[in-house]
Amino acid sequence: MKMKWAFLTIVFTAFSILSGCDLLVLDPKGPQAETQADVIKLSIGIMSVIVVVVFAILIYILVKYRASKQPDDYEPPHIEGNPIVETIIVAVPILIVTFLSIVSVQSNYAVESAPTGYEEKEPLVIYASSSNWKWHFSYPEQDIETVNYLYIPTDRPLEFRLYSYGPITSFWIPQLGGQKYAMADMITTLHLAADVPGEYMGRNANFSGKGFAKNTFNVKAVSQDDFDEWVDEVKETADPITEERFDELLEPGHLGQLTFNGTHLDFMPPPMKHGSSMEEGDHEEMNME
Amino acid sequence: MKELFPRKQLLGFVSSLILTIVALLVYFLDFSFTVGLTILLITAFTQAALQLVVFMHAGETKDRGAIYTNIYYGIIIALLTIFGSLLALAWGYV
Amino acid sequence: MEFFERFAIPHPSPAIYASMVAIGLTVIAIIVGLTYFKKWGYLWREWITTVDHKRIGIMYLISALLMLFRGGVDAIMMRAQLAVPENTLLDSQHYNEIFSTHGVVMIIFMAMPFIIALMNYIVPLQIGARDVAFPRLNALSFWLFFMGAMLFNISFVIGGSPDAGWTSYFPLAGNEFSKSVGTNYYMIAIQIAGLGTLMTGINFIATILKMRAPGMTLMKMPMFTWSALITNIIIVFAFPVLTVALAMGTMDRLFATHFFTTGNGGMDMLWANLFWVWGHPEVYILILPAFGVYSEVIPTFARRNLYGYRSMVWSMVIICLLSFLVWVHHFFTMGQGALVNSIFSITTMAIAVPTGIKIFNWLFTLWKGKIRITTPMLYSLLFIPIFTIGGVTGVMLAMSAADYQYHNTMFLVAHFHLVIIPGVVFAMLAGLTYWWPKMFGFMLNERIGKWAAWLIGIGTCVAFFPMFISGLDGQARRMFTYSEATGFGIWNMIAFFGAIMLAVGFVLIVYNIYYSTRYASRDIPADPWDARSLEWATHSPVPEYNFAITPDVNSRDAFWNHKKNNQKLFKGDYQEIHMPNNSGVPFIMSALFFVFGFAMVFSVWILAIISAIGIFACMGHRSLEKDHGHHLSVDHIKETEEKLGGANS
Amino acid sequence: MNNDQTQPLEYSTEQNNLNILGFWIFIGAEIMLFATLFASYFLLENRTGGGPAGEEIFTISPVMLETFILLTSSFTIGLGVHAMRLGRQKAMQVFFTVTLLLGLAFIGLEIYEFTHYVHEGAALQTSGFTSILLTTLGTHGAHVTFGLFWGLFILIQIKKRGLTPETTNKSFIFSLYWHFLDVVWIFIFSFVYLKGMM
Repeated sequence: MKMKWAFLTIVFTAFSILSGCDLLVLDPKGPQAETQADVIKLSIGIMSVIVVVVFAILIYILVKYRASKQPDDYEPPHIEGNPIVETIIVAVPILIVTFLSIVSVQSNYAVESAPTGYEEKEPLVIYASSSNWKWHFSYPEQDIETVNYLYIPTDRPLEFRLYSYGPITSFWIPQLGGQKYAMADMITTLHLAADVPGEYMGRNANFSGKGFAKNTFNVKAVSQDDFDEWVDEVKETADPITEERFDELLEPGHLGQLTFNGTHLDFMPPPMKHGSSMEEGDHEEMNME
Repeated sequence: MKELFPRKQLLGFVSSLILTIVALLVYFLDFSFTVGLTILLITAFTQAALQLVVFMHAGETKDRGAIYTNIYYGIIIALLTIFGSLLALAWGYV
Repeated sequence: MEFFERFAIPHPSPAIYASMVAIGLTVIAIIVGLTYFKKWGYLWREWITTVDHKRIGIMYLISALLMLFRGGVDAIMMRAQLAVPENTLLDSQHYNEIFSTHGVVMIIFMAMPFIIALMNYIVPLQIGARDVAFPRLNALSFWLFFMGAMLFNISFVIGGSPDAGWTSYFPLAGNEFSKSVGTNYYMIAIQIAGLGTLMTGINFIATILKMRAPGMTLMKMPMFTWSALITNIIIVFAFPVLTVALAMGTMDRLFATHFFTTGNGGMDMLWANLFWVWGHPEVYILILPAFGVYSEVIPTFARRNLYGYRSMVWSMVIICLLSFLVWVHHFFTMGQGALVNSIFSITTMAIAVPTGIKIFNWLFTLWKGKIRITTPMLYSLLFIPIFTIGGVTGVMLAMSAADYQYHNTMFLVAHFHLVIIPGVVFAMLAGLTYWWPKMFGFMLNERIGKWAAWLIGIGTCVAFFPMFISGLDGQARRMFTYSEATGFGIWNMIAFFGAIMLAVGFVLIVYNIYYSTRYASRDIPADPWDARSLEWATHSPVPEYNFAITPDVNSRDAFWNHKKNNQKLFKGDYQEIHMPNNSGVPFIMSALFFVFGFAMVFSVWILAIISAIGIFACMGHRSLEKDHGHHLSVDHIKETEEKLGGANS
Repeated sequence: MNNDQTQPLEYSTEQNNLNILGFWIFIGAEIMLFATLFASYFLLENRTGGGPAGEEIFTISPVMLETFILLTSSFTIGLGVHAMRLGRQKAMQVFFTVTLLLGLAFIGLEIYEFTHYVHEGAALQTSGFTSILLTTLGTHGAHVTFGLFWGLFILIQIKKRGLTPETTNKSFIFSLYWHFLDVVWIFIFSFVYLKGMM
């Protein structure tokens, strides 16, 4: 009986997760996040079955074999095990795990490559770098740079190149897709895309010190036309970014949203794709400047 | 049982010298990286096994099962750690 | 002046000053009390110099319970801070220190000593041994652990606590971003405690492999001993990795090397890699003994033998190997590409199979049983459902693509708490209650015990289920605050209530210990639960030599068969028993380690060198010392046995 | 191979057997310790930052010499244990002394090598590569140094107490330690030096 209570709690929780589709991760706005949400929902489903089976067996046994329900002289039998039963409890988990492994491998390759439905389109490359406790977004194609906010076009794949001026951070826009680390000595790549216009929450998910809680940024997805319009506006109105200005920006602290003409990539090149001795040289130069 | 002349030790010593000299060829001769590394792997692991059996008497008591299991397990985990780390931090990147 | 500034707390607050005063007063009270009651000699002779595995076990137990409350207070403060949006109870720095120490204290200084406490007390008894293989080393293990724990704990009043998370990722934990000595404490205190743990590992493998009672083959060992064996194997092969990682981290911080720095060729992810090469096996170090406890408790109270003994053993052996093959799942999001992630995703999920086997075996052990729901059994029955949920969410996390969304969120926090709390904490409380009469000769009150169990069981669900939801809604872990607009408020408030339930449950346990010490009957049989394994075949509390006559074992449930089927357990007569001598060296050496560690934390090199010489002097002393132990005479044993209620045949 | 009658002295008591098995388990832990160092070494090998690379600072002659010295010391301690099992205390003491002297020579050479590296601009603080190189070599060197003191203490005991179950047990365990350090050196020699100079 007491188990039933716990059981109900769990069913309730599982139910509320499944039905609570306003949860950011389960409310995807891009193909990558959608893949991930599908995987999550599928695994919740399969896992719920396992949980229900275990609970059912447990409750059944507890109800049936309580000492108070047995005759006083009942002496439980000695049972070593049963090959058939043991085969089943090995085989069924192996089947489930095999199935989930296949799903896992497939979905991992999916989120690591260009977003589905966007394979043909030229990706928009954005360098996203973090410093304590800000995000800098450089658009080399448009030659502009923003701080703590992102403007992105819908219907175009996005290729984020991530690195950090400090502790390891993790670039995460839950509604567009899962996170990836940004590190000081190498660039990591994250493929995303936004299907629908809207405002999304983005943040650093990896603990990075005092200002971590507020290390967030705003993501605005707009149509290609609106995006171009915004770029033009920035080109006209924003101040150019200089080395001195950028050094100031790197100082630890929080900043509001800022917009610049030009990118810091020109005078402070990012680390190479994966740090090794040859590339280390570039990194040194970067530090020296 | 108790032989006065340490035949086993002497043989072990001579073989380890030979193996070291073979390993040194990698430095003095011009092998490709793969060939060189293969030679080094073979000589190093043979020498380690030699020390284990000849000098360390790993198999001489009834605890040999435990001792060998322990060492093999250690070597397996060690190799997994080394290659796993290389895979995760160096080779895995495309 | 600059030298002394390092000792100051980086962010003084009234709460910390209050704790300083409280610590000071407690220390004075203890010293005055010991002097007043003239207990210094007793303390030194009976406890500090002891090499008896049972006393060492009890000292581990006390340390673990103390640390449970230290870590628990941290947890309550965290949940209180997050209960409402934009809370100002704690500032960011303080919150960071609290969650960092919460993790370290709970894993290294609470869970580890708790399992080692039970192993120390129970394993030699279960295999019918006089003591562990190296009693002196065992004492050294304990004191090293204890000194490590103390060194870690003074950090919050002298110099500041570590604040880079319990994982202490570089470069955040490096000199550049963590300027206080906090991370030095982390590196050195864990190092000292870790050395002790490694020695425990060696000690127990040798004990279990070589000191079993005649007739007890490996496949006749009680399951808790099996779990201890596997655990200690994992300890021996995992802890050296931590030793190296911590040494490298220490060198980076103290000697400006470039292992994990961002410049000059350092590799920050190498720390994460090494940390988790140790860290994931560590999870199994914690959970396997817990499985062992359940495998003792469930058969006892189902009045049945353990179902599928062989598969239980094999699943642990498989876990022992697999646990070293999965560590990369802690950083799927590092960008290493789909191939690596796929490999480690599959190995991770594979662990679910042996774990699942164990769950089903416990269920089938209950089947056709005669189930008595006592406090230890209640914990076990609460464990199965809650752990199943924690476990299946683990499989979900193992799916690398989905992990990109779970990583670093409250979802992850919920998962591992729902694994570790039922898996480790419930098991330890079950084991504590179950073996309490063996340790102290009286039983804990069942009524209060069950209340506590229910509160802790339900509290765990209430505290951690909401985190699944807030995690999927984008709440990252380790945030010291959040805005109201995020909508996380309600979930964190519920979690706070759960945390309070847990706290009340733990306070009830302390009350239970107090209450039962005062009122419980001392007149209980040696085998109050009608249990199955050898530890119940000797008196409670256990005489120093454990068994007057070494038992003869010829089946898995030797004691049960002895009781029910009249199989003879003790054959022959009393004989002289060889016992190890007490020694003060382990304590002195560990105290020197404490001084050494403290000197290293603050870079006081002269003191560090002097204490290091002292440590080596202790080793030299040990090497040259002649210590053959002493013998207990037959008369002495006879006398003791009669006093304890007659020899059991 | 051995039954109870022919059991050498170092195996003669229950505690002795425990000690030897315990030490083997400890060697298992040491394998992991050095494996971790090797894993880190291979990862940091090419991360030279602004400092020199391996092939720039390694020289073959001291390394070769160190290798042969250590191999010989492993042989002599093997002879020492052999002599011990024959009950020849004098011979055993001589072999152990030779072993320790060879160890001392090894440490001397290694110190020379380290100063050479520092002169070449490869100090502990230079780069990721030099940090891990000197730490790996240093860990092995520290083990050898510790072994020197340990061996010395054992020699003192043998001299004072003769070949007893305790002293032979300690000597045998010490020989295991010494052989193990030789094995580690073989791997350092092959995969740090030779691979680096290949």
